[in-house]
Amino acid sequence: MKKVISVILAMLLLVMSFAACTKPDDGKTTTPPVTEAPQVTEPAGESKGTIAVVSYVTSAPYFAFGKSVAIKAGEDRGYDVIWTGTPEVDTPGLIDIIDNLIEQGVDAICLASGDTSSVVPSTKKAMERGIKVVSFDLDIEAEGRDAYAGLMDLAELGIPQVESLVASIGEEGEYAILTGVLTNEFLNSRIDYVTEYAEEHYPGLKLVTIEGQNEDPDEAYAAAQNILTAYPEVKAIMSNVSTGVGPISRAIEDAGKIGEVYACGQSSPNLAKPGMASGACVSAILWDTAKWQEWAVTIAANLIEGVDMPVGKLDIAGFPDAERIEGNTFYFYETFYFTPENINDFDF
Amino acid sequence: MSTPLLELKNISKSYSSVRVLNNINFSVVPGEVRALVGENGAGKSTTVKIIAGVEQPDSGGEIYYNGELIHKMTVKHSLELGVSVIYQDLSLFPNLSVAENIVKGSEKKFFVGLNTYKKQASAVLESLGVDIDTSLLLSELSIGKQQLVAIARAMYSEAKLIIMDEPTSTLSSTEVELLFDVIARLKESGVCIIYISHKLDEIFTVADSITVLRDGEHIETGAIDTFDQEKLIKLMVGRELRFVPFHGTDIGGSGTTFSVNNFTLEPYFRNISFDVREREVFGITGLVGAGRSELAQSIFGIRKASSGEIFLGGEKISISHTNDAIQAGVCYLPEDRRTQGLLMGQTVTRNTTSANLRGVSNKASLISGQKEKKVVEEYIERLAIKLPSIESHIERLSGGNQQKVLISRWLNAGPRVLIVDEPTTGVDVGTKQEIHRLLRELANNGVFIVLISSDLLEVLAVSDRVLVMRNGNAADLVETKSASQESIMEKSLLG
Amino acid sequence: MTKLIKYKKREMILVLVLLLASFIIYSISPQFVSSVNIINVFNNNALLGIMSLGMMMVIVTGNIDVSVGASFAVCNMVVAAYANNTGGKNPFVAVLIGMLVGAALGAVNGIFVTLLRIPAIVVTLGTMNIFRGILYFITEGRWIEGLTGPFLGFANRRVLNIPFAVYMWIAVIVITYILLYRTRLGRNVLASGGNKEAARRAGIEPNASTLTAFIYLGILTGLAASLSASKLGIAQPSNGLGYEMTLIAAAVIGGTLFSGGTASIFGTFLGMLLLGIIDNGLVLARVPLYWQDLVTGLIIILAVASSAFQSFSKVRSRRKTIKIEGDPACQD
Amino acid sequence: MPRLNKKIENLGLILLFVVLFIFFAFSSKHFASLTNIMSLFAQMVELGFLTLGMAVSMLSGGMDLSIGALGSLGTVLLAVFIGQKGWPLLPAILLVFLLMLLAGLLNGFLVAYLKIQSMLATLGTQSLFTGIGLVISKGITVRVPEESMRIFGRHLVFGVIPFQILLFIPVVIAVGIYISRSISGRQIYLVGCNEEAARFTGINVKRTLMKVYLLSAAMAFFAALVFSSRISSGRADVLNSKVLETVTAAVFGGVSTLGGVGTIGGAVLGVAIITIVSNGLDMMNVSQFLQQVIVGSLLLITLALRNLKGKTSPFVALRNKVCRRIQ
Repeated sequence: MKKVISVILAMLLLVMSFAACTKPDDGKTTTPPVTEAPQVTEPAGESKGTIAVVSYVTSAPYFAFGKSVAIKAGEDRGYDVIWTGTPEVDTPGLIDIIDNLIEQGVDAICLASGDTSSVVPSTKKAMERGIKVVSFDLDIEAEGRDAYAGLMDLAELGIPQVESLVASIGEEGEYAILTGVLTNEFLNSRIDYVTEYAEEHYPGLKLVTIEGQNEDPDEAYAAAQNILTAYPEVKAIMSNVSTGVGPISRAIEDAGKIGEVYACGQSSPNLAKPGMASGACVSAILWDTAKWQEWAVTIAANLIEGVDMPVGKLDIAGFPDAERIEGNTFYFYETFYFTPENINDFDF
Repeated sequence: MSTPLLELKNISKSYSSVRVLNNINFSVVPGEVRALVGENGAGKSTTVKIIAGVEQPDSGGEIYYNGELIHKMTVKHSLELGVSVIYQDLSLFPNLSVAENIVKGSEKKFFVGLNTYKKQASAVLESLGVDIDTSLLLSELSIGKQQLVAIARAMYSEAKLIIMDEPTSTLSSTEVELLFDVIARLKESGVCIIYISHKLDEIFTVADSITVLRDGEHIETGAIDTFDQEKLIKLMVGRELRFVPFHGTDIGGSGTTFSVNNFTLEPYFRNISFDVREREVFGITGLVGAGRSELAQSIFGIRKASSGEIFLGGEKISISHTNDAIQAGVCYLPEDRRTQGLLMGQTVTRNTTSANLRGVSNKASLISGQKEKKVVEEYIERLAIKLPSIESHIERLSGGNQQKVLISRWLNAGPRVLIVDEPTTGVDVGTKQEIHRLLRELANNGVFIVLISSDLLEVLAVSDRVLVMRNGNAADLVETKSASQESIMEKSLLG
Repeated sequence: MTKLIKYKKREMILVLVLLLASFIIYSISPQFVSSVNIINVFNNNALLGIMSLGMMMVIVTGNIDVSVGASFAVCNMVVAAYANNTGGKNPFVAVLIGMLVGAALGAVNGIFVTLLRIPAIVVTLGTMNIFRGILYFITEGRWIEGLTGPFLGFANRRVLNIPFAVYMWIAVIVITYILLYRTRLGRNVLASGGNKEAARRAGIEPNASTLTAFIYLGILTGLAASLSASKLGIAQPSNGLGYEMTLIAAAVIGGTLFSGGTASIFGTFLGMLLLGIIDNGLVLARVPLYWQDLVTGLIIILAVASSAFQSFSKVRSRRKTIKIEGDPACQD
Repeated sequence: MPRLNKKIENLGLILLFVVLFIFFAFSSKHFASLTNIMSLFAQMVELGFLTLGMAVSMLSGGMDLSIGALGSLGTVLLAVFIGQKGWPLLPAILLVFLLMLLAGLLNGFLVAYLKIQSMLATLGTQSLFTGIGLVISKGITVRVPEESMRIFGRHLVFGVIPFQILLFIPVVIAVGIYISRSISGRQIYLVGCNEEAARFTGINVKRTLMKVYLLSAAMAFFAALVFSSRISSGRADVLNSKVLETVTAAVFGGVSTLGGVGTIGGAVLGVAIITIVSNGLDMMNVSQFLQQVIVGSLLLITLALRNLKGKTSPFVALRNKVCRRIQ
């Protein structure tokens, strides 16, 4: 008998802990000055529906930065926004979240997936239920989404990275690429485009190696150092993920190779600032990840409302050179080229 | 009479309704060697644990040390007062060095000087007249040497009261002599010793006085000369009981035998041959380290003998794994019940049927609950096993009942040969008798019984012939009717 | 000398495996033995090396801590937040705070294990999710970057060309040696790992040893986390993912047994070094990216299999006698 | 009385499941819809298969950390044979099943014959299996044409019941009977409880442990089958993130990490509870970060309560200790 009582006791505790966390949190423990946006926002008027923004690794700053912007974008259009996703790379978890969102009957799902095909069956089910599916960051197979809210053509995405490399070391020299999780297709396809573009336009550039680090700064630092020792003549280490340039610059500084070897490629501005200050990095590129999420929410809202978006130039507030390509693909072409001069007027 | 060093006043103790100690009162004075005697289950171990602070007495019990009342005797407190216990299982640390084992528990400083420990430990060992390299790991020593390390540890802690629980069970006779000189020396320096042993002859040589416990009650305390062996056994057992001999009748009936021919496995034993005739209980004895358990384990298939054959009823059987042995009907009750026999955390049922799962499964070779229940209940009744329920965990049973469960495990496997290794250690006298009667009964029903035991009384009383082993060799084969305890001991020592 | 060989057999085999691996890598890319690379290998494995000694202490008491990755992330963020707010002026205080937070998290694990008497792997599985979840919830994935002042890079400051973090690793090895072999506390940890009942009878409280071991691992995790923040100038909540498996592998490859009681500081050091050399060697030996996991797995299996052969003779039975205090069964 | 005790414990888990179901049904209007309930049970299947394998290895006193990586390797192999090489379904599935049993044999060999500690051996093979998957798939997700593997993960029998539930239930029953009723199943319990005593009672420990790791590999195969159909592709690390979750589910269901204690039914109930908690919390839009905290504390609370039966509660013991010190 004592056993059963103890189990019921467990449930009471459980119920209380749920109740505590579903109410908008009042008097939580010390919350640092982060803008505390509760999950589900109730705008004053009747909401036009719910848009879910789902990303495959919500603990990565690359996506976390965009949360408040995405929610605000949805609110401005009169939608409730659910910002969710799996904290760490967990494809089965991601698919369960998508299924649960379908069951909740959301109106649109903006999805950043780790690979192009694992989520397709689930998103097709959503589309059959009349839910608008907009992929962003990595485009998934066309049959699995209504629209791709992209930045620019994936091939062209490789170009700024090569330009950043050329801006750092000129048109000759050996370079290495430091990428993220090995099975992330967005990263892998971009490496292919980079190498193709580089071979085509700058034959003098020679790719010596591609090394991996699982978005762990310590690992990135160690990988960069190993590259420096394994390939003494390497001129630049190109980061294929937004978190790479920071640790690479530190590695270059500690190896005393400032001026000889340059960190370049993708980087969020804040991470590149120390590198640019020390001279280890003279050029980095990225895009406004938060704006990308806003772009996805905007496209989703337009699809729900059936706004006509003809192929060609589009005029959408806040996105000056938005364009629609055939195949339901929308680009807003906003990339940044960070240089030591302009790095400080960015903050994300 | 100087004030008593330790005085126990109406100490009682019960574990979940089982009353183990019932209002014990006795006291000891410095410089006295007090023997504490009583059968297994008489409450000796519990009394020791209470003195050492490992257990707390029930309310109302009082402990006086040097005359003053000790409110709460914790382990730390008793160590500070100078109580040091040499437990039966030695309770040492196999993964630490000899030096550390000796010093453990009584170090003073926070920082540890391993070489100072080495010096101090070697000094204590010298005073004991023993030379052991103190930098060796304890696990590298023989059990006999480990016992001496435990004794050295008690001496190192300058204990005023040393309790020795069965200290000589694994010592050679030369080492026993050594122990007695040490006890004499400790006595002169005013240390009080509580000496617990089953070996009555030892008690009469070393003790000044005796306290007898029986079934948790204090029977009598008196000077050594007021006792003789006859009276002591009567007090201990409370009834006229001597080892009733169970010798067999018309041995060798139809001539079929279980024979083992020149079994060898260096360094444990070499060219051992014996055969067990029908209706006979064949004894094997010898000191610890004579290779008896290793011999049994190689017959049973746990170890691989380098040479030798086994014949059962005339035809040769080859055993490479314990399963082949059981299929051929050869069963082995292991010596170390806790780690080799009992399946702790499992129910009595699962412990009983574990050797013959096929026997309790139905046609579709699935284990059926009813069959298991029937088998277990049959053996509970046949061997009179006392237990809360057949589904209770095996560790809730007393030592004697646990052994009975293990025996029923092998009876359930339909044995043609049953080798039992130290079957009655840590078992109360009543169960010991029952086990002996059971072995004889099995022998009479055609099961070849091999009894391995270092308890000479038991070997003499139960087996018909005894193979005495010494350092792995077959020293002698003796008819028990004509032999005496002294002659067998002599053979196992000198060979 | 014979005692050393007989007693330290496992470590000898590990040294052989290390030398073999190094030779193979050296033959492919000679820079492997260059002083720069060797220092890099030590520097890049110093943080995990420091924590592996703490994990060894926990395993010696017969427990395991899988929440160490989460504690690392928590300490990392707290130290970075402090350094960020105070402009990185006093690195010493920052490291102290990291170690205090680590100790607190270790104490939480220790108390749960000793009080609730649940297997440590289960407790730390729970606390892993709790620590990580709360950290994500509070920081919402934001990182802290752009640390400045003396705090930034003090972990990389080099004396005699050896980074500060490597000195800390060596210091922690010495401290762990003293703690384990030279203090009563350490000996009690080893004793209660070897024979819990005997330890209780000798007046040693086994729970105290367990708590000490968890707190010690916490302190070392805090130290490593602060060094990481100083070394990189960045801290992010998803740091430390998967650290627990690497630390357990390093300690156990080095000869620390799960059943508790035996530990080898030199072995754990070698285990960590082996894992470090594999990572470094994969790059130097130009092993293509997709083959790296496969090679790492093979080397771990080979290293473990070879030391398993060595102890083939001893039948290691796991003494798991479940003892219920004060029970009639323990009367005999 | 483990059997009786386990029955009460499993009853408690069922009760907890029902209460959670009711709680979530009230707190979110979409939870109780038929489609969500079906999708809830479908979500249990992958974690369920992997937890079956993990529970069996835990019962034998070990812990198979490579089960996730083996599952991922399975999805890659299935995708390569069916997707790229275009083999018909049956031969491809059989071949992949055999290859994964081979991997199970490797685990078994390392643990049983080389006597390597199970956690450490499978830590090595985890990285080995992921590595093999990476080499085969070059890190890219291998596509499988939509229609070819539809049946296992995306087919609704009678339009309502996901096929994989009908695949999962019989496998659970089969493994449950094998473990609790069959002879070798009982031997797995005894080996997990005390390896040496099991050897002394005639059990072939090596063969038993080989069976354990073969069974674990078979469960990884089923998980791979269902999941690769659900995502109609294969990737080298797709199931790796599930390993610690299976341990949590098994422990929640009463399987002890020390070996020899626990039931298959309990482990499956553990999976059910963890899945309903995450599904229900998703429906209530509770942040994923908080869900991690809730699952962690749920585990600790239940284990602590389960341990309290019989013994004085630790808090009472603490209070006594403190009072004694004050006096």
